[in-house]
Amino acid sequence: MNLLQQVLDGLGSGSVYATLALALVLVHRSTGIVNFAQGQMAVISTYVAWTLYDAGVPVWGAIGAAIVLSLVVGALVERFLIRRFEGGEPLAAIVVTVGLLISVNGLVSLIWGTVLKQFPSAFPPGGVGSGSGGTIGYGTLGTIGALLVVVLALNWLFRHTRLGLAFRAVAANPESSALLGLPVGRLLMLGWGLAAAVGALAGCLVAPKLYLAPEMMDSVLTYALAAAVLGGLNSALGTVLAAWFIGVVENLAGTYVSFVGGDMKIAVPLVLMVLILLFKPEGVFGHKEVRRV
Amino acid sequence: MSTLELRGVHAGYGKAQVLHDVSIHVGDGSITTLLGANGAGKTTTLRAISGLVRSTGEILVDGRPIPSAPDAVARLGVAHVPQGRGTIGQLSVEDNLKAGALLRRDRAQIRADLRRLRELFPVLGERAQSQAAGLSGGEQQMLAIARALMGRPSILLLDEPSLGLAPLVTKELFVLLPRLRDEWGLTVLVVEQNADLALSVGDHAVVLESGRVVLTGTAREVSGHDEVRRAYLGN
Amino acid sequence: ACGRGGTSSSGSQTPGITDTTVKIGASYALSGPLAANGTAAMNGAKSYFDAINAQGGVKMSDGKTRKIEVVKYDDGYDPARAVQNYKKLTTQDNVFALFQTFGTAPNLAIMDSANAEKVPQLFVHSGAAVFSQNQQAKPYTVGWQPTYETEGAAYARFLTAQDKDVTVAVISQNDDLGKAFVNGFTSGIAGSKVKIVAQETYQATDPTLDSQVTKLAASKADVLFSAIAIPKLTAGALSKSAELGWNPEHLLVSLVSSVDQVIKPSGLDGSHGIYSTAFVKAADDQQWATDKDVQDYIARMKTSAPGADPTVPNAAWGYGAAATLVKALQEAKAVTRDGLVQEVQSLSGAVPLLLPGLELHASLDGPPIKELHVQQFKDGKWSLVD
Amino acid sequence: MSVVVDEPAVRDGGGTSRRRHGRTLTAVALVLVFAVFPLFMSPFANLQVTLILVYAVAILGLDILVGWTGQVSLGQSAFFGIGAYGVAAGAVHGWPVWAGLLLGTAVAGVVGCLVAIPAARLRGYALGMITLTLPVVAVPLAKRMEAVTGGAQGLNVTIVQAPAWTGLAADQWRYYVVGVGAAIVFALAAALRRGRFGRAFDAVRVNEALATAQGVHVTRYKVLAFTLSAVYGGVAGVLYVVAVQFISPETLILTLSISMLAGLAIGGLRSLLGCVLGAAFYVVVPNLTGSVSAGQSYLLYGVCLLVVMLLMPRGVAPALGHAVRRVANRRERAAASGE
Amino acid sequence: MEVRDLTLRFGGVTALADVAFDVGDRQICGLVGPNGAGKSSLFNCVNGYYRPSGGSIRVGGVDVLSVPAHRMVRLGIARTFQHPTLQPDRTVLDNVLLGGHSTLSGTVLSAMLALPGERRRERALVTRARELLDSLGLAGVERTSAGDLPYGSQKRVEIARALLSGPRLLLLDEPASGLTHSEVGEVGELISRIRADHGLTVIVVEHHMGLISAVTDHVVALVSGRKVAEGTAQAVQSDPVVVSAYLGAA
Ligand SMILES: Nc1ncnc2c1ncn2[C@@H]1O[C@H](COP(=O)(O)OP(=O)(O)OP(=O)(O)O)[C@@H](O)[C@H]1O
Ligand SMILES: Nc1ncnc2c1ncn2[C@@H]1O[C@H](COP(=O)(O)OP(=O)(O)OP(=O)(O)O)[C@@H](O)[C@H]1O
Ligand SMILES: [Mg+2]
Ligand SMILES: [Mg+2]
Repeated sequence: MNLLQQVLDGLGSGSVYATLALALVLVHRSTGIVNFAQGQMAVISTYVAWTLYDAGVPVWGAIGAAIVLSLVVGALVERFLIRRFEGGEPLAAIVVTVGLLISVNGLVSLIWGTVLKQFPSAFPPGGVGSGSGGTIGYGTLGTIGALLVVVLALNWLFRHTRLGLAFRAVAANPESSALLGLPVGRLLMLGWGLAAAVGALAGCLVAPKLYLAPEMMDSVLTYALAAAVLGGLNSALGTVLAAWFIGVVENLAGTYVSFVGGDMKIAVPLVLMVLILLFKPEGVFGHKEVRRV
Repeated sequence: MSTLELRGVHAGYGKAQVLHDVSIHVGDGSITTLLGANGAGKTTTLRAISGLVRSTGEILVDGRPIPSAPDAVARLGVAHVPQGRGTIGQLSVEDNLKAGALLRRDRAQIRADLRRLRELFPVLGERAQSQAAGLSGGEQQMLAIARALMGRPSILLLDEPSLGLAPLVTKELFVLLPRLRDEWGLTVLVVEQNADLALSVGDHAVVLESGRVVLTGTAREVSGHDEVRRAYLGN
Repeated sequence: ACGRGGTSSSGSQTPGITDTTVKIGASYALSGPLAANGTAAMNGAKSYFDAINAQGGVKMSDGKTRKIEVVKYDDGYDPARAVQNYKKLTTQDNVFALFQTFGTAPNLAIMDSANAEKVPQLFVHSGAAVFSQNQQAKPYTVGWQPTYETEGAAYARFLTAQDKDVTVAVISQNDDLGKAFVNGFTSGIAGSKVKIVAQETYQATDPTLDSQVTKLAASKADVLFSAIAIPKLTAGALSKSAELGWNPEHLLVSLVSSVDQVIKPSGLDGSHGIYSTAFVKAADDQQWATDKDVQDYIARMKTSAPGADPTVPNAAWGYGAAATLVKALQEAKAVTRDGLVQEVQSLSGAVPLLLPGLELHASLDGPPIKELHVQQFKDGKWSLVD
Repeated sequence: MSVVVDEPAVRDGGGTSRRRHGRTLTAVALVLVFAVFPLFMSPFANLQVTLILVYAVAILGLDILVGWTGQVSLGQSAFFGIGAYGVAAGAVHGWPVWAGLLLGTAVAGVVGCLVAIPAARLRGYALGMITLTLPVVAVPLAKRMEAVTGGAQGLNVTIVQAPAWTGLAADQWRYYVVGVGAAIVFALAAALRRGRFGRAFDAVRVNEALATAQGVHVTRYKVLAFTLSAVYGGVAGVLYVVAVQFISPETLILTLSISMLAGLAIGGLRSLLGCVLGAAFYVVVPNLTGSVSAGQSYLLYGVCLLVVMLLMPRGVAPALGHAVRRVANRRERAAASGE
Repeated sequence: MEVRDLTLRFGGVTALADVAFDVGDRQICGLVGPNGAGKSSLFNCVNGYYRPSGGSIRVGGVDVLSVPAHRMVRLGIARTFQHPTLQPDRTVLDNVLLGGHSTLSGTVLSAMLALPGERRRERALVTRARELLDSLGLAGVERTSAGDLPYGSQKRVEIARALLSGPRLLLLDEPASGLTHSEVGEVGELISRIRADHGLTVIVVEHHMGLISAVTDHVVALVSGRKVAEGTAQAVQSDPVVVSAYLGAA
């Protein structure tokens, strides 16, 4: 029972990592940047949803409103902050997202305080399975379901739509894309907006489990980054699988390898990730980039 | 069909002034050749037109001033094939071509154009699924030209299209240009070192020296000019 | 010091003291993962000082009444920044004493300097024993709350007193705090019928403790001793155990005993027994609803830090520690740093919010508060059980 | 369009001799100011400058990796910690400081090299992820290895006391020790940057195929950069213990690595001055914002970070250089037209 | 240099198939062929960037396929790239100095300590680089950022960089592309002069037949990765396969 339960728990926490990782992948895929503030942006979206809920809006309505709002705010962040750093030193863009992370964290603390809030679950309480055979909560199941929907939507968007092609072209080479008449600026904004929207959904899905606080996503970020890179940074499905892999391996190692123990379990998936990247530097689901002189 | 006109254009990079008072008229449906030595400012001229370098003076398409953002210029129907690598290396050959047609909605026509360009450059069909970065220098050049044509532009800016192309392909390209001009109603401004060929298909020619226009005229007039013969034609 | 002409404040006995004010310095974690605790501690202390100042200030042994001025900085729980704050407070702001500096590592980082420079580092906001067990050597550093070991021992006493066979599962943070709780607990149960059957650790940065709790649940222990120092993780651990159908009695450390921050979010109702310890009266405990101390505390928090939650233990501790400082200032025979430290080392008597039966008992080998009581969460509130 | 951040490798005489003269004067003046600074400033100011130099060394190490060679690392805080624990643990066992320095930097270098050998195959974000592992693993490890590290409580040490003959206070002496240490490692890095190694690192960053074709062994240079970067991180850690006299696992955390990256970007890549300015930002700004409002200092810090980056996307040092050059040019032109 | 049975594949694409030819000492050999024939790939094999799946390449008797790519320069093999590949933010002089990387010795430590020997060697290299820039007509732009140069000048910087390594075998990939007619002539003279001054063997890929005819001793034609003709420039240009696949009927 312990084994099964650990696997289920791993899938649960893996799903938490995956939700944020998806937003990271979305930004990377559409603008070529890794956004360290993604989690923090998700947190503020979740606070907005919480505030609406607190004011009497039904859960799903609150979440929906937060998602829409995040779409707009994400786009504005790209336009007025990130835009200046696109095409420059990659480090500058990364550091700007770090600055954003710090500022948004400070802003959240200023507005909502640092004590934690209870975010309502959008799914019924309880779960399936029994105490002796392994249980999985409806909340986790719901998160997994939502994840799969997002993955399918993203895959469809990037693989089969003109918008997806435009995103890929702009991320790869903005100047060339501009010469083709693609509205580069608007596409970049849309990419950030969509990522912020996915982030908002992620925040609202995991908040009931992690409890809403300004630093809610900080600890998730490490895992989400690992999952995104392991999944190849471009593949939505790869990212989710990588996140589950990380969640499950971490739990099993923490449980069955006595040297590892609970406090070091995070090291195991990271070290495994390092090993995997060594053999497949482009990530498990990434594809190799052709380089020429 | 469109006209392109530059009136007293100045442009440069930072402090360095590169173009001085450049005026060029590219008539509706004409093929105009831009000649000039290495560093004369030919590339800068094309970049100024498509908004990649900031310029002062007037640049008019069909008599209207162009917008300042490159993507907006492109949406006016101005396609620019840059010098050197103009492809998106991470995308497949096919996606590059499709990206060229992203602004178009006429699916059937897009497919027809695609077929036509593949006939002209068979390698683009053979290597449809390859990543563009893997193509040889000349193959990438073909892809860049084909991709620009996929947008069905009304004005085509070509920056040394023959760069890295084999002689045979270069010839075919210059046979194609007047034909496309007639069929698709293109107006072409082409920078070309293969002056012989370019002047033979072109209607007009402009010679640039140190950022200044030193000679304009019909292709025939220009190719008859002594200086031009010596420097660009070798006879 | 060369070229400094003796302007350095170290050695001076009365910096920060004017006829009307006494300046106190503090460094808290107001950002980063411990911001909630740091902010609460700061707010608690502020509400007490504000009240005293509103009454005119502290009357000190030289007959003058001084308002308390607190200079505080954020250290984000970074020892290097704590050291900078220390230097800034002692050499630029020229504070009279440090008060309630927050957390183990930041306090350790400044302890040596404070003692070398004879700056009182009073009532540090940490239950680590290092700050109070050896005041002969480090007289200027003084703790306040009971040590984590003491607290661990209190749970042990509570369990052994029942004189039943009890199996215990333990989860603790992988640092000095977790270790101290567990050490106190382990020595307390030695030779009794209480046995530890499973033990797990976690990192403060873990997003959830699901895996650890699942592992502990397999032991089916009667009691889960959660030496977890982070409210959301405690809440998560409580609800995970319930989700797994494992319903042990829960022992929560006092740090995370807030009803609003931990128990309500966990969704548990206490029907299987949730215990914690306390040495101050909980603001949400109904039995103190008419208690003057608690009423004052809640009212003062509301004025000084509107929006802050008075049920967070750190806030109550900050309030109590502030009261202790005020008491020490009042009673100090000499209005000097050494005078204050001497007074602190012999402090005794009551301060607001301490549970009935608890008083200050200063000594050179421990903090002034040496005991805690076990309380149980029942009917939506805490009540003392011993 | 592109701004040359680096000084050209070789400057010829002629018209620039006046400028060079001015530069020497400026340098001498700066050194003088630095030398007498601690004699007149408060211990707090001294500590701040000392810490700035400490972090500047760590950021310089990062610059060798990120700025010169174009790799990303989130692991610098781990090397910083190794150096710090090296000297602190040595001091606890009664070793002299130089032995701790050697131990700390050697271990940092070896670990850096070991990580680099596999990591050199990667680029961009994948490399960043590998290095992210370092602090994430280092923190619990430091807590566990209690015998060496003092566990979660860390190590309090008393090292680098001012010799009595100097008559200096502790903060002043530490300032000088750290100052001299930082000056040495900065000079070494500057010399390295000027010659063939600097060019080779640049080539690796710009285009690996190009570098290879010029005879640069790309992997070896990446490993070299990584190792140097780790060694600099280790040296910075040692200097940190000199300045703070304390080390605990809280110092190794990922946040410090990220802050160092931020400092690097703020100061400006491939610039020694940039490393110092970035470190100054990291040390001074939180103190300033803390004075403005203790509760909102973090928010203000983040806002400052954004504002500086928005105003100077390439960093403060290049922006300063640009401004100085503009003024100098204008003056030269004025002088020329006046003659 | 001897090339034997050289074969190179990328997935399904065969870039080179059993290519074999010789280039004599101090010869200038032209390499021509349609786009995608494998000319650049051949260069990439010689200088170790691609690893062919079969065949051998010997330069001066050394089997270069067993030598790691970064050692090629030390063996005396230098190249330019089809698309100018410079460090855009560095000065022209710095770009050229990079070419001298393998001629300098010294360890990290000696460089960090700026030992006198280190500095002397560096100065000598700078002097040589300046001479080269002079002889290539680039003296005026040595402190310009390389990225700001026009296309044609960038190609010459590449040649200077390659020459600074003191090669015995120089591989030039389309040195004349993007140049005007008269400039092409200058490049032709330059190549002949380089051979004379530095005494090296040159292989040049070029689509500009005039240049090929003017400077080469010997031409190899590739089509779809196979050698289809070899001989003097005249002979190859009149080879029917070359004409139909590459030159087109005049
Ligand atoms: N990014 C830039 N920054 C500064 N100066 C530049 C930049 N790009 C080009 N220049 C300068 O502008 C001038 C004109 O360059 P341009 O590229 O337009 O020439 P061109 O005629 O296209 O030459 P080529 O035939 O070699 O392509 C040159 O002197 C060049 O040095
Ligand atoms: N890295 C790579 N990945 C995939 N295919 C490649 C790669 N490099 C070369 N090729 C393929 O090998 C063939 C030969 O390419 P190569 O660059 O050698 O041609 P080339 O003769 O130099 O042509 P050009 O005259 O156009 O430069 C081409 O079909 C090209 O697409
Ligand atoms: Mg050009
Ligand atoms: Mg080629």
